[in-house]
Amino acid sequence: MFKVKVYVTLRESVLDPQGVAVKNSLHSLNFSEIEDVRIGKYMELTIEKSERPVEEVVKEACEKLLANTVIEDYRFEIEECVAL
Amino acid sequence: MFKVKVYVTLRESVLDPQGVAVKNSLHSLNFSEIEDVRIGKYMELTIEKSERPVEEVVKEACEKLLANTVIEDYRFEIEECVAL
Amino acid sequence: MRFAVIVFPGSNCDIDMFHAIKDELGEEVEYVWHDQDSLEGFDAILLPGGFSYGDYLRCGAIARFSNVMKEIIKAAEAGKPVLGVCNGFQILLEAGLLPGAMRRNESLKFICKPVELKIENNETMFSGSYRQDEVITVPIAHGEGNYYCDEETLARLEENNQIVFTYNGENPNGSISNIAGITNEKGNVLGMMPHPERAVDSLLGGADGLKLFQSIVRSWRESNVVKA
Amino acid sequence: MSLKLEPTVEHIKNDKLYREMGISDEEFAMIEKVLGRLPNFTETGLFSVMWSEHCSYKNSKPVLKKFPISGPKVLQGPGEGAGIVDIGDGQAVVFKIESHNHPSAIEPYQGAATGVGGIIRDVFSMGARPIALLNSLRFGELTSPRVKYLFEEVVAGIAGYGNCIGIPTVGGEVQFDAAYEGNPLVNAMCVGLINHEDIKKGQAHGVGNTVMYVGAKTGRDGIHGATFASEELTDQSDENRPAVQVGDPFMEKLLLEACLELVKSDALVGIQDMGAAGLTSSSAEMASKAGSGIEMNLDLVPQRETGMTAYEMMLSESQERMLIVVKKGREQEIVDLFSKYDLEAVAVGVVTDDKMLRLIHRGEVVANVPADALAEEAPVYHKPSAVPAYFEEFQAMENDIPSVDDYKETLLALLQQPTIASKEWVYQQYDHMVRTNTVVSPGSDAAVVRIRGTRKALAMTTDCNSRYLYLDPETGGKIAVAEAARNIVCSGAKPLAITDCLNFGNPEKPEIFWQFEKAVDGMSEACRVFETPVIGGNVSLYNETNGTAVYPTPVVGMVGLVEDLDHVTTQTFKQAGDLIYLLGETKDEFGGSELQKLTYGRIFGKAPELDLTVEHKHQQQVLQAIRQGLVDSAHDLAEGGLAVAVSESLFRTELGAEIKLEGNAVSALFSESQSRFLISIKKENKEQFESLVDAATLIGEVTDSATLKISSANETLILSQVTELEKAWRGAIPCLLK
Ligand SMILES: Nc1ncnc2c1ncn2[C@@H]1O[C@H](COP(=O)(O)OP(=O)(O)O)[C@@H](O)[C@H]1O
Ligand SMILES: [Mg+2]
Repeated sequence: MFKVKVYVTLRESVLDPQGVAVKNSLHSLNFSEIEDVRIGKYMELTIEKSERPVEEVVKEACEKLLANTVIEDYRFEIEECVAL
Repeated sequence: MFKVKVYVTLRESVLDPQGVAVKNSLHSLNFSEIEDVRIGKYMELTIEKSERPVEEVVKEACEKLLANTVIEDYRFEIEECVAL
Repeated sequence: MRFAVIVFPGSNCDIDMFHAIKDELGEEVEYVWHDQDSLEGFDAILLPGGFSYGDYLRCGAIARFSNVMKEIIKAAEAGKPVLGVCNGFQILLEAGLLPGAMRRNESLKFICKPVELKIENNETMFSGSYRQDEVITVPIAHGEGNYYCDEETLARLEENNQIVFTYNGENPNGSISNIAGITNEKGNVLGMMPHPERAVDSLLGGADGLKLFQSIVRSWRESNVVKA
Repeated sequence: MSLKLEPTVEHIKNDKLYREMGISDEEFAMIEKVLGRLPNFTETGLFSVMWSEHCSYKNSKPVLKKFPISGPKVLQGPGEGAGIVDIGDGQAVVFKIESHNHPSAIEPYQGAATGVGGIIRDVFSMGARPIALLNSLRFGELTSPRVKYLFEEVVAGIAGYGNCIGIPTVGGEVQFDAAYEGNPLVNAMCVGLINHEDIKKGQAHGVGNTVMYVGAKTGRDGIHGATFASEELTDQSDENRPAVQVGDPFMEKLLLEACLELVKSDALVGIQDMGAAGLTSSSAEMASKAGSGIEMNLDLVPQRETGMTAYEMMLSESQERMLIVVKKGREQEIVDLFSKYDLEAVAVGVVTDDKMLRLIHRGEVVANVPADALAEEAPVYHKPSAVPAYFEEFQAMENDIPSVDDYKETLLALLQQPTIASKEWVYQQYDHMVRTNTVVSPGSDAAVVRIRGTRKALAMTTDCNSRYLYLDPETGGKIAVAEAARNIVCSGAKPLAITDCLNFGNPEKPEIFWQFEKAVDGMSEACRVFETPVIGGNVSLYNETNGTAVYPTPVVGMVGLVEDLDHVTTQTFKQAGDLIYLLGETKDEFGGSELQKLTYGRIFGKAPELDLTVEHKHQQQVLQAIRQGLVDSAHDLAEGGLAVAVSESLFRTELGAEIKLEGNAVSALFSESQSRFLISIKKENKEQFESLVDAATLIGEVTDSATLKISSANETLILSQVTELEKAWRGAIPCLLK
């Protein structure tokens, strides 16, 4: 079984209105140490078994659906779990 | 400088409508290997320097604002970066 | 009776609430900007719908830290009626004045349409002018109205009669037990997803929401007469 | 990184780098002449965006001149952010439509969202409070995953922006046709309300006055053109220059409220939205319109990213920004006003008297260009036009009546055509009620929004049946305006004026340019007859994929005035016993019709005829009958013809109808002849109605049986439970999306 963690983030120069709003709110809550906030998506996929290499499957899923590559970047980590 | 990565996910017991929808569209795109999808938030915080321990700051920010602990769990990783 | 309509950056049903009170209910009403330190002189507090702080992060998450929230909490503790509609409900949840949390609608889509509501408890200060089990029509307009709480909380809500409105027939968003509106234990804080302030004028398709505001006035008059 | 990395003036000229920015050799020579020297890199960029079709209308200007643009009630015609029409009592209505087709094709959610954001800014930059949004959408057939994705995301983007900012989206239209497969159209319209004294213009008057930048910070969003430059500028690659902007409706809500407070201040001299070509167009146009100049220090511009060059700042299309001119010495008031909304307002320049747009960056003058040369004096081209062969072929065809075996099955099939089917799936995602003024919600002919504190209301609609335009652009252009007016009249309003969004293919092709000219001819003529001038609009050309153009699609956005709320009328039948009338003549017209498309899978032949005099007479009679309180429901006959219209009048009621028709059954049921209305009245109004609307034919009666029965002299053509029809109509789009 595989657990895949996918991180989708806005490209660096793309405006992140959520991040800005959260940063401002943190500042008004006196978390002035936190200088910058960027917000993205975090997804956990479970793959029981796959005929194709997992890497290939996930990459394709990211390109096709999970990320919008016009404005977002993605990366992922694959963990193989041994069933108990 | 510190880069903090925060992961906020819905608690296991809470149904994740977005995850379900993404799973269904993956299936209709023939990614039948992907059996389960959970969707959460991924945040990157930048902390230049902090008087309090960074760990403490981030924990408090999560409890107060970044996660709603009624339905969400959070975890985070702190990376110390050396300025070049 | 004097109503306060709280305005957060991004509130957008503030004006609808204001007109419902002033033009249709005929009571006094004022806007109160989120940075105010006092709610003195107001008999009831209304938190309108909209997208406070863009609803970024989570609906209501940022607004709950507004300056005026401290005063709202005080007013709630003092037993004054506090009504949160839509985004106002979400803010009350985030602030912990009401139990539970909101998830995205099951359809993942924003839904704007009139829905049927059933009055589950007509003995609150917000529902006294309705008949028990009466079915009314009030519009909804939200993307995250899928109410959630754990089983214990639900059991407590049911036991204390804190569920005031449920969706009748079709549940539009997937909320637990068809919940559309709940009060706190004391019964003076009500949060609801449907918009009663949009249902106060038959020109716009119905006036079933007006009785909610009339209930507030009635209960306020009664308790003030008793006091006097 | 430093400016030295930009190409030198010689390099730009000798290697013709300007061509990659869309400037032709002749245009570059013109620029050289205007300046009396070679333009530097930044200046070349300014010209390239200002002389683009999008900003200068260089290919469309001569054609647009044909539109009637004035009228006794027009307070502001084309040329400013939006047009303005007087509605009495010191109030006026402000409206405009705009396209966001290409961004929506690349990134449908953000493309559509920022389209909405942009058109809202156009309206509040005039000083008006936006009160309603509409949209007009075109997609390929709802069969491929790609089209479904585009459709779902565009609708979500429109909803996301409009709902968040709190302006109701009250109407629109969606058409599906293979012609839009690769190139969807996303047009957004905004309607606002203003008091005459608050009307503001985008003009930089008063030498010495201060130019201020308000709203969101500038990033490298949407900078296009000179891709080559990016390599030379920095080693960060193209990745840093997203062609699509992300919208921030929350920021715009704050900007909107702040600007509406600002227009009440006498410190404000002029205000303009930073739309396409951002800082460049707003500054150059404000100076040019006022006959003044502007000098700006770009170091003062609020920036979201570090190391931005002058070129990047001037060409950025970051959203949610405005440029304003305020009286000298009053800057602090403005800063204070905006800070209440957590917004920045920064003095970035001054108004000068030398008519130049002068930019300073890091202590150096980086551009010094006549403002008029950028704005008013952009080149104008008269493109050749040619009649396409297909048109002559279609004109030579006889009218063809498709053959129909089973009328009821055909009606069911028509009701399920996505273009006819219920658009509830779309408009339930829009908050169409916020601000509690929406008297008629989406789902009737035109939406109606009341004006609080008065008995008046505004009716609004967007319309364009592009199939007719493809068959015959001139007739189709007339029909687009006529249909919009019919929708307005059916809701109980008098048409006031239109805004238009002209979506066409590549104008350099003579056949496309011909379509463009003819459509505008037809629209202009209709506008003259209905006395609805064109008070603003937008041109979107080059809508093509792989060399195939979309259908000519000049979307008409029309606004009408309801004089008294009692006149508000909807399309649904009201009670059993009411009499049903058909106004207008039915002919054997199926060119471009839904039935033709359904039967043959393609369209051909002549578009339906339109006699503007007859149309106008019908409209006036219907409006008069409504105003006299004689009409219970009114609906215009459009796609699918009479059978569809009657069905639509029954949906959401528990009523039925019995109808008797004469003549050829297929035509009587499904022809798309123009200038027709379906009207129901109370029996007691029969005489008065008939004497007023002399050409109306009594065709049936509303019943309480929830059944639709349509018969001819000797047979029953259609007999169906209304629920069966309604289910088909309501379920079609959700079913296709599954
Ligand atoms: N994209 C849209 N946004 C909002 N409302 C829409 C949209 N498309 C259609 N509608 C609404 O659905 C109803 C039917 O649309 P349509 O079939 O185009 O009507 P008509 O032919 O009378 O113009 C109208 O009220 C229209 O405003
Ligand atoms: Mg129509």
